[in-house]
Amino acid sequence: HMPILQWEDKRGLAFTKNNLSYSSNALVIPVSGDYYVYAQVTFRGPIESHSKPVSVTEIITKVTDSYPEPTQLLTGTKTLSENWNGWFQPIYLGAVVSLEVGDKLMVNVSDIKLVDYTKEHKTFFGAFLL
Amino acid sequence: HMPILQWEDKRGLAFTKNNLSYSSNALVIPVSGDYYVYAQVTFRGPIESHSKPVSVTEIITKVTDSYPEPTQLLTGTKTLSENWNGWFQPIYLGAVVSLEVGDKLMVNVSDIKLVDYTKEHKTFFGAFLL
Amino acid sequence: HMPILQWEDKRGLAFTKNNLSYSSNALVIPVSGDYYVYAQVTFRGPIESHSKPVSVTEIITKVTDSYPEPTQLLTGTKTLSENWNGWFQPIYLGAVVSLEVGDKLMVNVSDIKLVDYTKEHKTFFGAFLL
Amino acid sequence: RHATRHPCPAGMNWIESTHQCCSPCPAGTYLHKPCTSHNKSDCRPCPIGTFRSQPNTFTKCQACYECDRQAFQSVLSNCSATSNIACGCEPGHFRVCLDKSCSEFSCQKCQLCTGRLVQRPCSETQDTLCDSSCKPDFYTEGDECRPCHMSTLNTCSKECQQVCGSSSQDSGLEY
Repeated sequence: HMPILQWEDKRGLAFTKNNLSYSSNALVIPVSGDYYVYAQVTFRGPIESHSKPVSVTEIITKVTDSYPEPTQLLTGTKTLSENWNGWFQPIYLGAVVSLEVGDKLMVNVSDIKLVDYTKEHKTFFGAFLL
Repeated sequence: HMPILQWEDKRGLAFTKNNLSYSSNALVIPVSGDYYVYAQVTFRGPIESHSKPVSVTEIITKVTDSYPEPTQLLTGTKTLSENWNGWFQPIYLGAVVSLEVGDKLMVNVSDIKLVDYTKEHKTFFGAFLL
Repeated sequence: HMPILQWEDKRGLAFTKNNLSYSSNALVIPVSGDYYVYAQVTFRGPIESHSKPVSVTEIITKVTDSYPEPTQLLTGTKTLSENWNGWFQPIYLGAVVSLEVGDKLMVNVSDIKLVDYTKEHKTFFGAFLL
Repeated sequence: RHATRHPCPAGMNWIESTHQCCSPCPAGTYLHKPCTSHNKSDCRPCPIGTFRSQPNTFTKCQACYECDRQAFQSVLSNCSATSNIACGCEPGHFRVCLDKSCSEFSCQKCQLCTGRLVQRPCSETQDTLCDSSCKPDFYTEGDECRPCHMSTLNTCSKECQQVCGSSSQDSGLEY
């Protein structure tokens, strides 16, 4: 699988409430229902020791205890045609998905070293019950 | 008008509920109110026998029985500067719009042949009542 | 700071309700709570007498009467590799943020001359209470 | 009008949750518990990794930015309770601003003036400026400057001979 992003869930703009908790890189669903799930990842480059990436991908996945395979819920994939002295590429995803209590939501990316983690308002992840 | 996308409304991640139904390529609004409407279309190319597209466009439109012209609600249009040995370009749109019972929501695209319909988590469409 | 966009709040698809008002370029929060805030700006060029922009940026910021500095809530920044005979670049942002009564939400952009303001369905801004 | 909705005396902020006017917490702290009619606000220091640069009545501090070490940024000053982190470029790199305010920038390697004199050294904000003409004992080849001693009899173009002339034969022999 693609690497999983880790998130800050308390400091700054980040918060969790209504029992929607964050643990081991995942949002844990407290009650079954339809949720609007969203995430933005800002990718950037170049970084040293890194060949030119052809594309960047962000996937919101669901893991359920009762099923061994993660389910891909939302995917954004973009090829890069940027020149190479410095590029930025945000990918935003959001949609309504039906989730069960205990389901875990995570964000996978094609290459963790290309993720811009420097500012909380450029890369973010969340969900709310409808 | 631009071609209208067709959607899967039952299998996999797709679902409709609370009387928000899908028929003849459109979501049909069951009760008047403000809805958050969203859609992502992943475009990809090149495809044979296809000239190089200069841009791709996605439009969420509303059709009302009482008005002959569709109304463009949300538009995402992007020029392509990709090199041509394979490109991907997702466009996400989402916003709150006021809708009347019976209104129909559809997604139009600049070129249906460029739409990546292969995976449900790459191209999706939905709405929920606030 | 970056220039602030002005918005139409009454005509066409635009509307405000439930005391969420618009005044002097900002949405004013009527009641404390968690809001899903979103905005899309479509940038376009080239425009004469304008050097080639390296990138375009959209930031949703929060201003509070009692604090001298704005808080950046959401940022989308994209480098441009487009050729120069005409380009379009939409940036969509959306997330849940905790807001207090009286907070003001605004949209800043890297360069106002590059914003496509010609169609209401290409550049839009909104928020709703969860 | 919203602004005058809650007339607090100057220097005090309206707290919606308790409908009180409270004096703001000093920079570097946040409002843990608002004041009441009989006791003062309970201000707490900003946790590590957060800051508040101004007096405030926020219930949280702002998260510090981080410097983009993988993209050759360096820390100019660490985040403190009262100020955000400041980032620059590692030695041998200069800033390429993404916008006029340069709030976003990438760090690019300074160019080396091989075979040319440095007109202006690389700095935090500007690339090295190399002399347009080659240094002595260097001849132009395309847009590069090549050292004379590297040239041999048959590779020494007209330009090379002009610059390197007899010296190229002697240095050729030495090697």
